[in-house]
This record gives sequence, structure tokens and C-alpha cells, in this order.
Amino acid sequence: MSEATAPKVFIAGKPVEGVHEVHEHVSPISSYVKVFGALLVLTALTYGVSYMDLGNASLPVAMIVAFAKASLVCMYFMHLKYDDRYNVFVFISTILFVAIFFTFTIFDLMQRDAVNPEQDTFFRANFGEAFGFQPPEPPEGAEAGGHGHE
Amino acid sequence: MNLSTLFLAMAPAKDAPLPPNDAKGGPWSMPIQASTFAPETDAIYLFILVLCLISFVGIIGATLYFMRAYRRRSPDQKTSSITHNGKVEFLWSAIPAVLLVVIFLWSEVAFMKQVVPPSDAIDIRVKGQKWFWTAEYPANPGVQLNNEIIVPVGVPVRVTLTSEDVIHSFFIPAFRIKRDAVPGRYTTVWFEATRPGDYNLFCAEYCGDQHSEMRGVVHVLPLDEYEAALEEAGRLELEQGESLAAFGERIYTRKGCNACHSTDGTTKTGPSWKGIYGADRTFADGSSGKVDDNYIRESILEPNAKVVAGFTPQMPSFQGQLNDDQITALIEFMKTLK
Amino acid sequence: MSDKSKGSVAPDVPATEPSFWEADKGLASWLFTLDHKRLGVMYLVSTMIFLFVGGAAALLLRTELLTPEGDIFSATVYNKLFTVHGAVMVFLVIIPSVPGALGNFLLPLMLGAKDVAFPRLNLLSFWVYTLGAMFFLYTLFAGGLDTGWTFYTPYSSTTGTSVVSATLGAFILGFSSILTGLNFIVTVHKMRAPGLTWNRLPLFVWGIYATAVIQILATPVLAITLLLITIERTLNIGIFDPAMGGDPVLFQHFFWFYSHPAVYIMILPGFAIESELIAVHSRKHIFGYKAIALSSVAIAIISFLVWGHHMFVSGQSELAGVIFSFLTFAVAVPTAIKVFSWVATLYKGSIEFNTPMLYGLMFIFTFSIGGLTGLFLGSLATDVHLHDTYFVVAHFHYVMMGGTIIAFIGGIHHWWSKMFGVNYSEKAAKIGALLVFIGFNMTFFNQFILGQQGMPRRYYTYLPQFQQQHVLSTIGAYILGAGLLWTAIYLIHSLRRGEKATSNPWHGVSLEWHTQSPPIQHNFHGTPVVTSDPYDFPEIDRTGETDRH
Amino acid sequence: MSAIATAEHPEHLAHHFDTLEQQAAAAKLGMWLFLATEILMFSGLFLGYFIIRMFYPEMVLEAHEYLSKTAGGVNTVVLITSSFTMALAVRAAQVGDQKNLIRNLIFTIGFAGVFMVVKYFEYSAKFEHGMLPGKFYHAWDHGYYIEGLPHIFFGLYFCMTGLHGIHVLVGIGVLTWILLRAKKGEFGPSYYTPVENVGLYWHLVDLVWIFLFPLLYLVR
Repeated sequence: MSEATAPKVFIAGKPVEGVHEVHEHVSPISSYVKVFGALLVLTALTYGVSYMDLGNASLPVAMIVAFAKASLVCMYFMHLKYDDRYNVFVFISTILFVAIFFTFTIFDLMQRDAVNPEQDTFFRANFGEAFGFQPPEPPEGAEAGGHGHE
Repeated sequence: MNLSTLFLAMAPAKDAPLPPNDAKGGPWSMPIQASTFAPETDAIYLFILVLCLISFVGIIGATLYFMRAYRRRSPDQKTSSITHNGKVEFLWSAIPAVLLVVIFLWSEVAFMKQVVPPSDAIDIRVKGQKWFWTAEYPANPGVQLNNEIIVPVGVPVRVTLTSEDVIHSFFIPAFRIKRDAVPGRYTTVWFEATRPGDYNLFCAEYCGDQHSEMRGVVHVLPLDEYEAALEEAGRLELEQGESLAAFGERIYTRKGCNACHSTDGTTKTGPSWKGIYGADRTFADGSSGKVDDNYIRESILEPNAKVVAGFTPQMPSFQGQLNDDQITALIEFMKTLK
Repeated sequence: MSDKSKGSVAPDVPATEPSFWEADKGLASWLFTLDHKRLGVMYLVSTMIFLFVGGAAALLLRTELLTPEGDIFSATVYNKLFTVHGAVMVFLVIIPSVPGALGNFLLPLMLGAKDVAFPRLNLLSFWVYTLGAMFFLYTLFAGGLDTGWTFYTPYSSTTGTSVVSATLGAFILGFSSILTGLNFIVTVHKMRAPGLTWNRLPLFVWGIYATAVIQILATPVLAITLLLITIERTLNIGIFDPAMGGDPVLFQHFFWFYSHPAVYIMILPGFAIESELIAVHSRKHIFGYKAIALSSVAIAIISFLVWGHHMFVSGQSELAGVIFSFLTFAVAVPTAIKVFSWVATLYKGSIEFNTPMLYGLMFIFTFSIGGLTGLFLGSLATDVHLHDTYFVVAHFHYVMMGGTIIAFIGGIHHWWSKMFGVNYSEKAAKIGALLVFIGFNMTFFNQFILGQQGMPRRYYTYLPQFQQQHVLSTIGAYILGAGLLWTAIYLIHSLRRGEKATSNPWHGVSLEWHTQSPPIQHNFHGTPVVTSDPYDFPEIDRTGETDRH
Repeated sequence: MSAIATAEHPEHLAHHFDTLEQQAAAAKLGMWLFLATEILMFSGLFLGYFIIRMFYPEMVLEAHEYLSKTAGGVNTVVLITSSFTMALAVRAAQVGDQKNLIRNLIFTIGFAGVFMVVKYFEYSAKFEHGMLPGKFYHAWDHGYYIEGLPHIFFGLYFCMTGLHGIHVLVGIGVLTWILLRAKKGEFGPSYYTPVENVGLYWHLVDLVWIFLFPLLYLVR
């Protein structure tokens, strides 16, 4: 560096004193342990809930628990809670764009037979004969999903 | 000044009858309006065109005027200190927004009319396949047309589309309709022809080598002639006094064999039929055999059984589309091709 | 609001110190450079080479289309040629060119920084671009690709041509785009010179920033889509291929979710350059700075909501089509605001008709046609007739070629002296501009008529009634090709025999004009301090200060 | 970057940055943008899963019975623990506690290894039963007759867990590189950005698995 003494350093117009320090939040070990425990509990919860037969409510419940665990990891383990606001904005806008991608695509797939009933999706039985991929019919004896031999 | 004559001399004369010319109204006009949708689609097209011309003349006119009025006359020519003008900027965002909403609404209404078929429409099932259309009429079983669709005038027709292999697109410019034929599902499009005549049918979604050959003709006939023409088109039998080979040649063109097999020796997607009868062929699996009646019959019904070496197994099976005497007629026709 | 302080045109900085060209010599110093300026030059050279490769493919296509019958090549070769034209132009030229060449070179200069935030990632981005290009070249030799640049399944999952090497090539090029975008966002956020607040950023930086945002948010979805095509072809898992139970329209959703924002990755840098050209050469403050800056970001966001207008007739549900059509009109408004603001910038300016300004004005002409014809394709009823016809081909060529490439050539002329320290010959450049303008319009305006009459696109043979427009279009294509070749010739000639350029030939105000041409390795001596708006030209008459509102 | 430490030029400050904090903030923002691209890439596969679930609900429910919930559960606990030890490692670097930093990094790599071993057993079980993706699916030879098109579900299963597995392997590689540098004592309160960025990447890999596990293994 050609200057003799360290220049008054500016960033975006504001002078900066400590050229050397890095000001970052250091959270105590106890907060990590608490979050870790919560994550284990939530995992056990979602594992247990899967055995109860919730029918089609099981997807939303699993998603809520997963979001809870994800937000715990993001806020504490990834320091989003104490971080520069722009990183949070980047993370939230990513989730927003993933949501846009999902909603429009799934909306289209659900509305296909809204106007013309027979436009709904169907798929032929003779699958992949071009690749010689022929699932044989199950023999009468074996009920669907039988636990086969090794 | 028609430059095409300059180049037509080079192109070999095409033997097939010239396909219909939808754009009779000269180079700048839209195709003929031959369906109930056409007038409204053209009206929307014209409305957007007028809006675009006005704004285009406005933009380019202003640019040209400013270029002339404010060209640099002296190196230190003073310029205005305007940096923005809230009112003007609001106007030139609000007015386009309103006009755009108007375009959207009108176009959306017209689209919804195009999409909901009336219940009393004639049903036609069209199947797109690598490089030809097959139309079937559930109301007249046994009628099967290749690259041809016969529809009555003034009666709504609902076309249910599917495809055997890749995505094709059922496009009739004169009716202003287009719908993709997606493999693995049905899609529907409907129209009501208003003018008798022949109109072009194109495949608009890229589907491989012969994508541009996958053309057809839509015959619009008055109602009374429609039934008779359909019957006649469906019937593909030996006429009195017609030789078996001539009947075979009719099948060759009607069933779309010409799309892949030429009769003058040039190999297209399939081997040429010139001098094929009785010749020896080596097949893809290394074995070889003589091209006799059984081989031809087998190749028509199960094309992938013995594929000639160097060709891809792309031929669809014609099981149920060709009866026995039609196949014998085809064999007779092949014998004549030395 | 622009600042009251007096605009300071950069004084002429004599090129005393060794520029980044002479900083160090040898091939290794170029191949492993961390200097954003050298990477910018390397991107410029490689994208221009591929522009001519893609252009040559286009000329071959146009020659074939002179006659209704196919007589020069076979159908397969024709299909492979239009795929080469599409894939090379999209993935190798128009997406990396402006951000890679001008963005890399100018962003640190305009921000007053010494380099981009992550120089090594910048070098990695160029190497990943070269690797991706290698895959494309391999595809050419391995029998070519005939699926079109859109890779629609089930054609792409069942065709015999080498799809996997092309999808892997595009997959790798996606990472080059992500790395560039990531680099620019962090650079703009963290490395602005003192005094350079968001309202004083040149509009070029705003445009490149908005492009970088789209590159970050859209390209990964292309990565997973291409990965799924490769897996579909090798394992046939059946997510897109209907023969195995998949849904091809689902592929179109995946593909267009990237590809529509990608067309904004292509046009936003064109807007970015256009704002600079119009303002500097009419010596007047850009009209509506905030409107243009915010509409860049607005376009970046709304571009993610409109991809369904590519699929109105492709089996997408009608209700989804209606929603996508409405949102497509929403994205037209910010674009219109930009064009009107540029024209308003000319009002009461002092316009000098040098070559960059000619290309800037040409951009207004061609992009207006491109943008307005988008309305026909955004509205449902007319799109049913016009979809997949030559009308669409003409529309996107008017926006991509008439928009980005013409703005890019204007930008190259505008900053040529800054990059290479020499001046090109104005007379030759004006001839080139005329040829490009005539050739371009003659080639593509006829295709609107073809499309309106219902000629489908990607056709190897066509009906005789369309031949007249095709012949005119082919002649135009040759004129356009000649114009671009001529431009390349006189620019390369100027490198050897061009006379030395001063550091600020156009009397610009933004930071890149405050250093010598070509700049030194570390761009500036010490950190420049920004005190005014980048469009505060001395010619602006401030006496009528009171009427400012 | 030359690591010569001069008075006003701290050891790890790149020439084009003004302060260490500006450099650290830039590196973290760069990392978050990279994580955004990772999330968007995985979103494509998740959308594929939701759509196949919409097309073939009963097939997905029946086919996912063949995934062993316990193996998935064990893997989830292993990954969460490795995320925990990774967070402790980053904290150790922040406070300059070299011993804990190295210990936690080794734990994290160890748990990642366990995750891959469990996954190896899961995959080999699937291979034995012939439940392979796409056209290689031949579970009927082993007596399993699943209605509908199970090859799609197993295709997606292998895509999602396979891509996630590759990210875990890359994670192990990068963690080992950080461990080697930590052994040389490079990280301290003034310079720990690499550890923090690798930590962010590792937490993201855990985040993806947090969503993958219920969707593939648990949901009825």
C-alpha cells in the first residue's frame, strides 16, 4: 500500500475506526444447547405423529413441524437473528420465489379439467415399451404390496 | 416484383396438387376469416395494432423531432435542468396501464369463448404422430383420414387431440385456432367453420425431421355434402376397373406412407420402395432376408420386428388401419416400382 | 432529486502510468488474472467469437429458406443448425456478454472500487464459461443436437442426438452466470466509494444489479431442470417423459420459470447501457432517474410471475393462462416507463450524433417495435393464432438482437477508448451502423408478416406463398451479417492503428471517466470520493433553478 | 492472498477491501446468495415430489412404506447433532478457542460420516429389493407388487436423497479442508469467515434434510 500512514478509511461515506476488529454477535453455549434440545424434541414429535393415522392432515402437520425446526436452525445456528438485515431479506425473498414457483405450477395442474373435463391427465398402461420396461401383472396369489422373498 | 419466380426455376416441379393458399388477400393481410373466431381475433389484432402504431409514431416522432430540434449546434450549448416531472411520469404509466387492461379484458373474454366448446358439437378425435395427423370420427366408425379433416359448414366441431410420441400442435391459421397435442393426455379445441373451401392445417410445435412436412388440409363442405364426402373418404376399396397397383398407389398417398418412403430411390426417414420387392436386405440385428410378401406384411403390422440396418425403428404399427386386401394392393404397387 | 453541487466533468488524466495491459505480460498473466478488467476483455473477445459462430449458423438457415423446398441441407442438418443458432446465441452470447464484458470491466470502475468483491470467483466464472463452451463444441462434433434450445421433452428425452452433452454444457454455463451475478450483488452492496449512495449510482450499475438478482434467483431452477433431463434420458425416471408416466407440460413450467427471467437477464443490461448512452450524449440529466432505477428492479421481480405466457396453447389450464396474461401486461408498464424516460431525456438536450448515440437512438426504434409486438403475444386471443409462428421469431429477435446486441455495440463504442485507450474511426462506424440498421429491419420486419399469415416457426420447407417474405428476409440477413463483420473489422483495425484516446472523450461525469484510459491495475490512486450525481453535466443550465420542482 | 502481516495491513485483509469487517460482511453476503441458489435448486425436486404426489397419491403412499423410517430418523438425529457441533465450532473460532474448534470440527465430520454410512445401508437394501429408479425398477422379481408407477417415486427418492448425499460428501471435503487450516491455527477472533461460511453451508444441508425426511419417509 503506497500511503505512509493508515488513511482515514471510509465506507459508503461513513468513516471507519477499527480497521482490524470484526464485530459479530457471539451467542453463549447455553443457547446452542437449548436449540439443539428443541430440535431433537421436534424430530421425535414428527416421528411419533407419523405413526398416528392423521389421513390427509399429515402433510400440513409435517410441514409445520419442519418449518419450526428450519426456523430454529436459521435463527440461532445460522445467526440470522443477529445478522445484517440484508441477509435475512435474501433468505426470505428466496423462500418467496420458491413459493411463487410452487403455487403457479400446482394451480395450473389442479385447474386442467376446470373448463374441459376430459383434459385431465391420464397415462397409458403400455409404459415404456420403447425401453423394454414391462411391469408384469401380479400373480393372483400375491396381494398387492406383498412382502416378497429375498 | 415477385422474387420467388427468380428462384422457382431452380426448384424441381412438385407433382402434388398445390396446397391451399390461405393468405389470398395479399402479403400484408391476415389469412382468410373462415371460422366464427376469426373476425373477433382479427378485431383484437387490429385494435392492438392501432394502439401500437399510435404509440410508436408518438415515440419515434418525438425522438426525431428532439433529434432535429436539440442537435448540438455549439460545443457549450446549454441544456435544460429538468430531472423529472411527477405529473408526466404518472400519466405515461397510468394511461398505458389502463389501455393494457382494456386489451387484456377483451382478449380474455374472446379466449374464454374459444375454450368452452358447445355441447352439441360434432366430435372428432385427432391423433398427432411423428409426422402425420390421423383423424377419426366416433360418429362414423371405420372412417380414418390421414392429414385430412372433413368438417361441415356452420356446425360447431370439437377436436380432441392427443399424440403418440412427441408434442405436436394442431394449427389452422384460417380458423385462428391452435392447440398442442400432448402425449399422455387429451387437449380439446373447437371451432365452427363459416366458409366452405380448403384450408391449411400445420403442425406448430417442433417435432423432428419432417415437422414442416406434417401438413394437412381441412375440407369445409356444405352440410348435405358432408355426410357423403365422409363416407366416400372413409371407403378405401378397390374401384371397378381400377388395377390393384393403382389402388395400392392411392393407399400409399392416403395413408401417409409417402411421408417416410419415397418411390424414386431417395432414402427419407424410411427406405425407398424403388426396386424393393424381391431384393435382399440386412436387418439391424445382423440377420438378412428377402423382401417378400410375408416380410412386407409383417413390417406393416409390426414394424419393429425386422428393421433394415441403418434406419431407426420409428415406423408406427398400422394394425387395424389396413385390412388384408389393402395390404395386397400395396404389395402389388411395390412390385411395379422397379 | 439531483444534487445542487456543481457537476465535475472528469479532468483529462494523462495516461502516464502503465495500464492494466502492460501491468504484467505473458499468457499465464492473462489465464490466471484476478483483474476484473482483463476478465472483462476476455469475456468480450469470447462472446464476440461465439456471436459470429451463431451468426454464421443463422446465415446458413436463412440461405436454406430462400426456396420453399429443402435443397441445401437435409431436414436433420437444418434442425441441428437452428438448435446451434439458438443455443449458442442464448447460452454463450447474449446472457454472458453484457454482464461479463462491460459489467466486469466497468462495475468496479463506476463504484470507485479496486476490484469486484471476489476476484477468484470472477476468474472461476470465466473458466466455468469456457468449460461449458467446450461441452457445446463437443456436442457439435458428436453429431449435433436437434431439440432446439428449449429441450422440450418428450422430444429431448427420446431423440437420438447428443442431448446429454448439451444439457451438461448449459448446466455448467449456468454456474458461470450465478457466480457473475453473486459477485456483482456483493460488489454493489459492499464496495461503493465514499459518497456513492444508492441515489448517485449510475443507471448502468442499477441495471447490472437487477440482472444479477435475476441471475441468482432464476439460474438454479435451470440447473435442476437440465439435471432432470439428463436423468430422464439415462434412467427414465418418468417425471417429464409421458411414456414413463411423466407430464411434458410440467417440464415447460420448470423450463420457462428460468427462461422468462432469462430473457430479462438479456434485456436489462441493454437498458443499463441505453440509459448511459442517451444521457451522456445529449449532455442532459437522465429524465426520471428514480423511475428508471426502480423499474429495473420491478422488472426483475415481476419477470418471475409471467412465465406461463409461453404456454397459453400448450395444454396449460385456461385459468392459469388468464392469470399469466394479466401479469404479462403488468410487466409491460415499467418497460414503457423506461422508453418514455429515454425519449424525454432528449428533450432540450444537446445531442451529438456520434456512433454510440446512433446506436442508442437505433435502440429506441428497434426496442419499441420489439416491446410493442409483445402485446400481441401477451393477449390471449391473438396469441392463440400467433404462438409458435414467425411472429414470435420476429418479436424476440427485435427485443434480443434489436435490444441487447445493438445496445451492446453502442456500449462497446461508448467505452472503447476506456478499455483499449484508442479511438475507432467515426466514419467507418457510421457506415457500420447504417448497414446494421437496414439489414436488421429488413430481416425481421418481414417475419412479422410471415407470422401473421400463419407460417409456423422452425420449418425446413414452407408453402410457396410465403417465399417472397423469406427472400427479402434472407437478403436482409446478409446485409446485417456484412454490417456486423464490418464493425468487427474497423474495431480490430483501431486497436493497431487507432490514435491514442484521451481519458474522457465524451466528457462523462461518472467515476470510470475519472481515471486514465486504459485504467491502471488498481483503477484509482487512493479511493475517489463522489460528491455529485453521475449525470450533472456542466452544460446543464442551472440559472432557471427556481423552476425545479 | 499473501499472509504477510504488516502494521496497517492485517494478515488476512485482501488488497481490494478496506477493513476486515467489510471483507467478512461481503463474504457472508456472498455465502447467503449461494445458499439462495442451493435452496432454489432443491425446490425443483420438492416441486417434482409434490406434483407426483398429486398425480399418483395412492402409489406414493404405498411405495414410501418401503423406506425404513428408523434409518431416516437416525439420520435426522445424526445430522442435527452434526449441525449442533458445527455451530459450537463456529463459536469456538469466534472466541479463538483452538482446542474446541478442532474437537467440534472432528465431531461434525464424524457425524457426517455416520450419516453416509446409514445412507449406504439404506441404498443397498433398496438395490437388493430391485427398487431402482426409472427403467431399472424390477421389484416384482423380488415379489413386491406395488400398484401404479412406483419407478417414479423411487426415481425421485434417489434423485433427492442422492443430490443431498452429494452435498453431504462435498460438505465433508470442505470441512476437512477447514480442519487442516484450523490445525495450522489460521482462525481467530479477527479472521474466522471460512469457518462461518462452511458452517452456513452445513446448516443448509441439514435444513434440506429437515424437509426431505418427513416428505419422503413419514407423510401418510
